[in-house]
Formats: sequence, C-alpha cells, structure tokens
Amino acid sequence: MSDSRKYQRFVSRVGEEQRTFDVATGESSSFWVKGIEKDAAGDPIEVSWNPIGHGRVLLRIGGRVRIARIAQSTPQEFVVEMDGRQIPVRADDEITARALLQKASTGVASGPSKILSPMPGTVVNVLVDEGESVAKGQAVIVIEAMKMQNEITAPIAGTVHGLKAAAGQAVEARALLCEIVP
Amino acid sequence: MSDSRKYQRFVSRVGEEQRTFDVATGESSSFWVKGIEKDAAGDPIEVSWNPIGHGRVLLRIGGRVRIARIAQSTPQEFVVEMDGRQIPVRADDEITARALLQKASTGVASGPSKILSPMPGTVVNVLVDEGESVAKGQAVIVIEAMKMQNEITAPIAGTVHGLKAAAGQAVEARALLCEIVP
Amino acid sequence: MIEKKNHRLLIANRGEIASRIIRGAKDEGWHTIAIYSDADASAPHVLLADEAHPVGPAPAHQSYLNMDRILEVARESEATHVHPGYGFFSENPDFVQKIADAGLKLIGPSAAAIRAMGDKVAARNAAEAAKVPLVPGSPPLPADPEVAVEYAKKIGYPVLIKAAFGGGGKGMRLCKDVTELRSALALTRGEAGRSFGNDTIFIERALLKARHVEIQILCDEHGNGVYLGERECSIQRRHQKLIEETPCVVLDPATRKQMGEAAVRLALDIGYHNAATVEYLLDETGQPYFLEMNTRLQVEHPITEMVTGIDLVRAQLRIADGEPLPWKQDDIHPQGAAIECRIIAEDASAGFVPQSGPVHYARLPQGPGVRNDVGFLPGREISVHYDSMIGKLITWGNDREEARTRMLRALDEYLVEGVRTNVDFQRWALAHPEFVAGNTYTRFIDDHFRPEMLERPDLEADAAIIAAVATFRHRMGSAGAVASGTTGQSNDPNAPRVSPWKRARTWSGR
Amino acid sequence: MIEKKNHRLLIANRGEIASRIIRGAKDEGWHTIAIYSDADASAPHVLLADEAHPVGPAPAHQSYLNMDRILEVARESEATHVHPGYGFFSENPDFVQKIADAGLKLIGPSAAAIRAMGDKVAARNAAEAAKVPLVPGSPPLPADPEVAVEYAKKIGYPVLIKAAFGGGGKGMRLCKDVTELRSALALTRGEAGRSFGNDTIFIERALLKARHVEIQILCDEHGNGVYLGERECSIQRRHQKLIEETPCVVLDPATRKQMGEAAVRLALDIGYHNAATVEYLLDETGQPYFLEMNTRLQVEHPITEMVTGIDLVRAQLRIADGEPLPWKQDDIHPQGAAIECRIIAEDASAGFVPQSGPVHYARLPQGPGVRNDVGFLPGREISVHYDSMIGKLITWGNDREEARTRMLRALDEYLVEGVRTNVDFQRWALAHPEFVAGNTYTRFIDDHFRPEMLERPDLEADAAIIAAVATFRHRMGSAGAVASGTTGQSNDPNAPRVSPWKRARTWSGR
Repeated sequence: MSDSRKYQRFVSRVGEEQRTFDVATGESSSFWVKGIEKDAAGDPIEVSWNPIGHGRVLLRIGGRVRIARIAQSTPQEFVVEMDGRQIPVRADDEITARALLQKASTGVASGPSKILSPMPGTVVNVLVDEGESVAKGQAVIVIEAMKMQNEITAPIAGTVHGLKAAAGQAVEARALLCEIVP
Repeated sequence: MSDSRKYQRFVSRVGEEQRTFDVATGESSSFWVKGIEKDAAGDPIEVSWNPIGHGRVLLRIGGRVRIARIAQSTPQEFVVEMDGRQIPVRADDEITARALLQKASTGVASGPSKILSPMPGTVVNVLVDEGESVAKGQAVIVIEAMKMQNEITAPIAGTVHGLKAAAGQAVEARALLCEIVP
Repeated sequence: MIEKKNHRLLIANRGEIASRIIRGAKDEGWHTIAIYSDADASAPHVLLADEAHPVGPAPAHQSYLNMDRILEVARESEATHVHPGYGFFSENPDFVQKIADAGLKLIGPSAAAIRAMGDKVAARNAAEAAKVPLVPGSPPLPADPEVAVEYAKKIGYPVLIKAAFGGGGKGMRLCKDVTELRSALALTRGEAGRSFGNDTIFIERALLKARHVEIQILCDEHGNGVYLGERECSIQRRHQKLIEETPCVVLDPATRKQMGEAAVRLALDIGYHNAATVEYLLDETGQPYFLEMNTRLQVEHPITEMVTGIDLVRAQLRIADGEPLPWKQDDIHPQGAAIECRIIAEDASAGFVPQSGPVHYARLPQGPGVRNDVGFLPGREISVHYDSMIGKLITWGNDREEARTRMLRALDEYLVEGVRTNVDFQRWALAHPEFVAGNTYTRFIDDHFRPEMLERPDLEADAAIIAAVATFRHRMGSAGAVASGTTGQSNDPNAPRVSPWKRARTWSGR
Repeated sequence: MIEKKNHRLLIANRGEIASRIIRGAKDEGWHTIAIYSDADASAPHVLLADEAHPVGPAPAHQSYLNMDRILEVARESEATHVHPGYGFFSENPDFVQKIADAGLKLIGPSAAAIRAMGDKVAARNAAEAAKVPLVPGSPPLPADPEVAVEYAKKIGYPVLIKAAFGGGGKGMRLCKDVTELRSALALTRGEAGRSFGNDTIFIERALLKARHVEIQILCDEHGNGVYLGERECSIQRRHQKLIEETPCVVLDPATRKQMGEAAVRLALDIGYHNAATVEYLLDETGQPYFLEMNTRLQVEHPITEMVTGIDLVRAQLRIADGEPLPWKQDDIHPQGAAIECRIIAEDASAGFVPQSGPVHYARLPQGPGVRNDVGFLPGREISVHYDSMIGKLITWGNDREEARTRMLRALDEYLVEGVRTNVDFQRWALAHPEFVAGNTYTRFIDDHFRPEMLERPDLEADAAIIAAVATFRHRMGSAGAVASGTTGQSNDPNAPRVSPWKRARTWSGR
C-alpha cells in the first residue's frame, strides 16, 4: 500500500533512549506515526488525540488506550504522565536533534557530578567538608523530609566542591547541595 | 464599634426572595458584608473567598464553611453550586434593582404561562390541540427521557397557544413546548 | 488467581454494572471485553476492561441494543462468554438464542427460561404450578378498555396495569379508580410497546401498604439451588426502587424459609440455572404474594453480597463454567444488615425529573462498611441517552441501625458537582422516623414525601451573599481574583492562585 | 442514632486518620471538632467535621504539635473528649496529662500506661513480669559506643538499635556488623532526640527471617479485655509497614491464643484501658517474641474491622464513655481474610524517596470487598510537612487468595495524577510468587525488590510517540487543539472542546 501522506521527522528522547518517528496528519483528531529504527519500522500506526477535560487526553496508539496528562514547558519539552508515572521527554526535528547530539558528544566524558536534593526537606547533617575526598557511595549529607532521615551518597569517587548545604537549612527538591569532581 | 469601611449596596435575588447587602473590602481575600433588612441587620460578617482549584471556591461566611462552584453568565447573573444544588442568583446595585422591580410591577399581573420541557428528551405524545381549553394540572404533553415517560401538566387553566411540540420530536431542556393563556 | 486465558467475557452493557461485572471477571482471572457507544469512549467500564470495542452512536438502540453489531464484536474479539448485566438485552430471549447459536455461552439462564419468566402471564402460571401464592389478577387484556374495566371491578381497586414483558419497575401504572384506569391503559400499552417490544398488558390487585421483598437465588447446571436471603425494596417512586435493605425487618424465619424454598422450587421446576430473583409483595399481615421472577443479576445484588460474603458475579461465572454450587442451603448464614441507596441524576424536588450534563467534581464516601459502585467520572457527561441511575452506595452494619447511621454519614460525604442527584432525597428518606422505625411500604414516598422537604433556605441565603460579594469583586476589578473565583480560567490548575490560607487563622468555625 | 450532644470530640490529628475518627464519631452521634494548619484549611477532615479551628502554620511543630494552641482550641470549642489518632501526640504522656488536667477525657489510656509502654525498656520489664517471651537485648546505652559494641558481641549480630521512645517503625536501625553499628549509633540517637524528644537507645537481637505479627486488644475501664485476632505486618521498608494482613498464614490456633492471652494479661497488669496493639516477632520456627505495645489506634486497624465487623473507633469512644465491653472472648470470631496496602507518596524505584505536590486527578477503586481511607483530594497539595502516607486501601475476601486478587484488581484501578505513589510497588509485592505463597518476613523487600522491577518501557515508548505527535501538532499550529491537549486551558471545562468521539468508531481495542 503506497503512503502518499506528508510526513515530518521527529526525534524523541526519554532518558538515554532515542527514537525517530515520521508523523503526518490523519483524519480529524488523529495522526499517523511511523517508527524509523529498524526494530520499529513497519506500517504507520494511527494515533488519535482526544482531550477529555481536567487536562487529560485520551489517546489511542495503534490498539492501545492511554490516558495522559501532558505538560509542555517549552515547544520541545514535555512531561507525559500516564498510569501514575511522570515521564520527561523531548522531541526535536531531525536537524536540531543532530546538532544537540554533536554538542553532547564533544563535552567532557566524565565531568563533575552534581549532588541534588532528591526531595524538599531540611539538612540535618553535613558529613563532609569542602575539598574532602570521598569514595563512591559514601554518605555526604543527611536530609530529613516527611519525618524520615535520608542519607545522600556520592554517586562517584572524587573531591567535594561548592558545598552549599548547612545543617538546619531548608532545601527545595533538586536544589544543588555540592559537586563531586572526579 | 464604629465602622469606617467604604460600603457599596447590592440587592441579590434568589427565586422570589430579595436581600439587600452592604459590601466592603476586608483584608487580602476577604470582604465585610452587612445585611440591611431588619431581620438580618447587625454587625457586619466577614466573608473570605479562596479559590481551591478545579473551579471551586472555599468560602467562610461568618462561621460557616461553604465550598461553592460559581458560574457567572453576565456581570450580575450567577449560578452558585453548593452541596450538590445549583442556585441561580442575580445581584444588582441598588439603582438597577429598583428599576428592574418597577419594570416587573408594571407588567400584567397574570400573563401567559410558558410550558418548557423540564429535561432533554423525545416528545412521545401531544395530548392537546392548538386552541384547546385545559384545566390546571391536566396532562398536555408526554416526554420520554432516560427511559421514563413524563407527563407535562398545565400549570394554570387556560387555552393552548403556540404549540411547538410534535410526537417523535427531540427537545432540549427548557425548550418552549407551548403557552397556556389564562 | 489462576488466569483463565481461554475465558473471554464480553460485557454487553455500560455504566456501573459493566464495571461491576468486569471487576468480578478480573478477580476470577477472565479476560474482559467492553463495548461502548460513541458517548462512552472514555467511560469507566472502557478504561477498566482489558479491551474495548465501539458498537455505534450514542442512542442505545443504535449501540447497546444493536444486536448484530454486538454479535459481530463478540466474533471479532473471540469472546467465549457474554454477560448481559441488567436492562438492555438481559432478559431478551432472542439475544440469548443468538448468543447460543454463535457458539458462545451466556452468563445467565437459557432462552426458554427467560421466555417462561419474561412473559408475566406465563410466569404466574408457572408460579401457581410450583404452589407459590399469587395476588388476584387478569389474563392478558384486549385493546377494548371495557374488558380491563370489567376485570378491575372483580379484582377491586386500586389495580396495577402491568406490561407482560416489563421489568425493573418499568411498564407499570397504578390506578385508583376507573377514570385513572381508562386514561392510563393506552399510555402503558404504548410505553410497553416502545420499551419492551411487546404491548401485552394485564391488571393485578394493587397492594397499597405492601412491602416489596425479594429472594436471591443461585442455581447451578446440575439441579442444585440455594437462596441467599431476602432484600426489602419497598422505597420506590414510579415503581422504581430507590432504597433496598437486608434483612427485611418484619420477616420471620419461617416465612423467609417458605419464600426461599418456593423460589428455589419454581426455578428448578423450569430448569433454571444461574442467578435469579423471585419478587414477592408482603401484605400488612406479612403474607407473601408472588410478583415476578427476574432472570438476571439485579441492581441491588450488592446488599446480598455484603451480608453473605458471596460475590454474585463470580458465582455466576462459575455456574456458567459448569461448576456445581459449593454451598448447601445450611452453609448460608447472612451476617449483619446492609442498605443500598441508588444514586440517581434527578431533581427529587421537581417530580424526580432526570438530570444530565457534565460532572465537574465528585467525592465518594469512604471508611468502614461503605461500598461504592458508580458509573460516572469527573470530567465526563451524564448522558441523556441512558439510565439516570449513575451509582449505588451500599453500607453494612452489625444491625440495621448501624447500617442506617453509616448510610446517613456516607450520604453526607457524597458530592457530585455539575449535575443534581437524589443524594438529598436519600438523606431525607434515611432520616425519616417511619423509615427508622422500619415502617416501609411501596407507597412510602407518595404518603410521606413533599418536595418542599428538600428546601435549603440556608444555601439560598448564602448564595445571595456570595452573589453580592461576587458582583462587588467584579466591580472592584480585582481581575485576577475574579477570574480565579468565578468562571473559566479558575479551572486551570496552572493559573496563578491567591493563597487560600492567607486568612485562615482569623477564622473560627463555631 | 442517638445524638450525644454533650459529647464533643476534638480530633487532634489530620489526614486519613482524622477523617476515619470523625466518621466513627459521627456514626456514634458525637459532635466532631477538627483542627487544621494553614496548609490544611480545605483538607478532607476539615470538610467532614462539624466544626474546624486553625492551630498554626504548616510545619507540624507549629500546628499539630502546638500543645498550648490545641488545648486552647479544646477549651474554646467546649470539647469534652480528645482523640489523638496515631503519630503526633498519640503516645505523649505529657499531652495526655494536660488533657486530663483540663478536665477533658482522652480517647485512649492513662498517661501512666502510655509512659509505662512508651519507654521500651520499661515495657520489656513489664512484659517479662507478665511472662511474655522476650528477644535478647541490652539495657539503655551510654554515649560511649564501646558499651553497645560489647552488648552486641554478647547478643550476636545482626542487631537492631532502637530508640526507647520510638514507634511506628521510626527510630530503628539494623546493623549487620560492628562497623555498621558504630556508624549508626549517633545517627539513630540524633533522630531519636529530634523525633521523640528523648535520645535513649538500646540494642536487641535482630531476627532476620522473622514475621511481624501483632495482636489487637480492647480493654474497658472495668477490668475486662479481649483480643481481636492478629495482623501480620511483615512487608516493611526501613521498618515502616507497607502491607498488613489478617489472619497470619502460619499462625496456629494455639499460638494465636497464647499471644492473645499474653497481650490481654500484659494490658490488664498495667491497668490499661482502650485500644492497644501488642507487637511480636515470630521467628522461623513460629516462636513469638514480644516487641512492644502500642498504646493507640494503629494505622492498620481496618483489616481487623473487616474480619470482625467491629468498628474500633466506635469501640474506643464507648470505652472512654465508661461502657463495659459488650463481648467476651468467645464472641470474637473473625471471618475471612483482609489485606491493607498503604498508599504512600513516594518513588519506590528511587529509594522510596517521598513525593509531594498537587494532586490533579484521582480515581479510587470500587466494588465488593474494597475499602478506602484516604487523606488527599484532587485539587489539593500533598504537603512536604506531613507523613507521606496519603491513604490506605483495604480488601476483604472469604480467604487470603480472594482478598489478594481483589487487592491486585483494586490497585489496577487506583489512580493518582500529579504525584507519584507506591501503587506500582504494591502491585509488584502482591503479585510476587513468595507473597502469593505466604513466605513473608520483615526483610522481604530487601531480599526480593530491585528498583528496575518497576520499569515500564511500554509507557516510555508511548511517551516518545506522544511527544513527537505533540511537537508536530504544535508546529502545525492547530492552536485550539494544541491548547486543549497540552497545557493550561485544557483544564477549563468551559473551553470549546474537540469532540473526543469523532474517530471512536474506527478504533478497535485489540
């Protein structure tokens, strides 16, 4: 079956995973989507997109039904929430995606690792000093949130830099606590 | 206690009931409201007005807590939904209210009575003819909705005019079916 | 749970009962297949099922009553079983026959059994043969109203006109005298023809102070039957049940046994299998009279589940799978009491007129002894095309009073915004001294209820204050605040919001 | 329901337990008085109570732990009784004493009883006196870590460090060897000081393959006590219970009786009245060891309610009102099985890290044998200031497998949008072959769970497709459609909407 639709190519990125799709307009509120990678290639699937109120969209992706809450922060960046999971995802056109990829690959292979607060809470203990050497997995800071103490550990071995946390301080989720430089 | 607030006077109307209030600005999201009729007169009560999302407002009216959904169709007309009830209400400034009242009182004392469909449905039977005399409470039209047949009766005695309903016809809620002229 | 992958159940229904059946089937390890009309594409039963298929436009006769399309979906989806729920095709022998012809198994009785009991005239004859006591009545009536008038004179007023193929309280009309009888005959016959596809009607003596008491039975395909106690369903309007409870306060063990055994006898007589309900009227002396036998799962089945612990849907599936009943009559010991309130989109203060429209927000009651079965979701419409019964609220207690007080509290918690429901009416009924005393009978509402009993002057007074303040706010031009309190944009959770807590500390709730 | 107008109950708590207590009190005819922090002005418990009073800013120590303010509200609102719930002041003898001094009655035991059991060291001594079997342990430890190291050597590793005044799984740390012991001593002591206001700690032998099995008891003020069966609560993370069930699969009737009688004996020995729970560990041979006695209503009390039909909150109120227990031990016959899953705002795949933020939408499971107790509402925030346990889901069945399959189905129905919960984790646990087999023990999660088990590549794949389509739609400039699907305005139910049903007929769900 020949496919005379006008497709545009997009590259979606979820975490480390990258997927390329060709997308075209379908009937009324639907679209045609073709996977490009060889394991996903094949006939285009139909994706229908129907808002059902309360910020929710009823999607039919091929045969599957999904209800998604889709928050768009920039034209390319989304958080798609389905089945209680929030999945950050970005989708660029092919040229932008290639440019981004190039930029990323010219960066340092192993840069400093940022330690972010995994939750809003209160710093109850800072277990390291600025400039101190730490082993991978060593406890660095203790944060109390929702009545639980949580030890934050070093993701890599290295030296503590830019220590911003102090005991008693309130921190937001994803606040920068310090960096570990390898 | 002297009250130096700048009040504005409003007349609210729910059904046949009319109430006059003086309203002034309070702190941040609150207001002061004084009942004017002698049975309601007294110290002003504080009304706080706090939207809580999903189109709902948390109100504290004196000591009472209400959660209301407030739909505004014109600057003066509202439907206030509380505790599962939708209450249509309008509030005008004093001059407008007086003008409306005057207009209403110069109208005919007993005009024709409109028969509206109480619900969306299908007309299954028209029991009267144009120009026919009907007694108060006499069945006029039968409408089927949600699998139930509902007899619509004449609210007053009179003559059938402007019969618009026909068997088999679909009608919206509040659609004009006919008028009874006394 | 053993997954029964070759058990593929198509649920030929919608609303709360479709979800209820899917829940039971999933618990039993069966694969579930929903159907939906265009109006129901995001309905709860569609989201709950393992798969879902469209069957047509919103009007029921083009979708949920589209027999050919449903059979087509059954074939395409490789269904092995079909559950009809209640209403729609549940008591339609032609549908049942076609299901059988297509090589599928119905979760229910045979077409012959449905035919025998669906014709109320034939049912009366079968009941008579099984020695079930009957109320005086007429044979099917010809078009000439005078024949009905003659029978009514013999039977004595008031009389009930009944559609021979009616059910679920539909197709019945009460006539106090000959004038009412004459005016109602054609209306009932017309409604019967349109609703049930057959306009046969007959009349019966109406028992005015009667209680509606019904017996739940289960029969397997091996000739075994048990009864699972009774349900009293006397609180009705226009012959539709609104409140059901078990046990019935006036039923003594001997009468319960008599009614239960007669119900099972009647079922086994006609070779019945699966779940059924035998309905009786109890007159003021406590004497039961056979009313009809419903050859399907009833709306009010949950109260029986609450007191027996038996999941009736799962029992239906196992019976249809050929399993023998795991219980003998002596194993059935209902515990405590249960009440069901039907939640209906209607304005009880305006003649119980049905309501429809979008549900903006909802909050269901929670806590001990509370069960919800609903067919609506916030953000979805209550459609004019379907039954206005949108949910059921069920409570259990160690005794009637515990179940009743829990129900009252649960009704206080029940909130549906956007569409008026009968929650306020149910609150009135549950709190009525005659209900509290157990003095329930089928004309309870006609005798005790007046629309003004639901008036809420407190809400109207506050609405007047709110409108005055809203207009004042509008004039003051506090644009952001007006928007976030009064219309459209307020529903946007991303919009900037005035903190609701700013003034909280100055308020005292007394 | 007899309204007890002079019974005015202040509920000194928030969240699901405050609503639970209000429900029981309303059912009992008591007047209910809620308290709330600035963050809770529109919380469910505030909306449910007859009246509500502010007690301070969002942080708990300025509001729900603001003893003076709560006592002030109790006085101003003319409260006669105070229910502390769990957590906060529920096991604080000073609060209980002040309640008594203010002439109010606590729904709970005396300050002396709380003191006796709140100090775990004193509790061990009382248990020993009541001949309840004990696990080997140390007396309170001095600051010098070497003393702990010495005791641990005698007791044998692994050991648990415990805060003498801890509870609810908080203030405990497991140490496999001397290195872990040394590093954890100060941390546990610090947490104990901050959380419980007393930094006394001690160590006990840790039973690794042990089951946590506890006995619910009720004692009146007239020296009568009964036990209401057991609850197994072995599925824990960081010593916090996640799943509870009754009965315990391995408990034989003789051991149940031994544990139940010892629990009642211990309570009566110390002059205890009201509800309590005596916790035991069962080692691999089924031998029970005393753990602690909780002098309050437990989080997991609903599973006991499901199998006994006894409303524990109402029982608490009647006991506090001086009524004698209406049951003897022989009257207690639990029926069937019940399971509770705690619904927690946390990311189980990232070390169970707590989550907070606004809940945009929620759908709770329904149907037979399902009970919900939740503390959140759509449109409200889950606050960082309070416990991340936002609800409880309870199912009942005729046996464990029926309760378990219902729970799995109910978890499938459970939806919270906006904040991640552990629903997916609970689904994993309930479906795990070792859980199905009943092989539960307190380190079940440590031994069986890996974060990658919760991965959902299917959702990620569809998110990639959705983002590509969303960007395409954005570029096509279908302005209305983009708006109503992707951001802000979509939440406005008044906005024009593209009919979602337009293409429904072309779709087939297979």
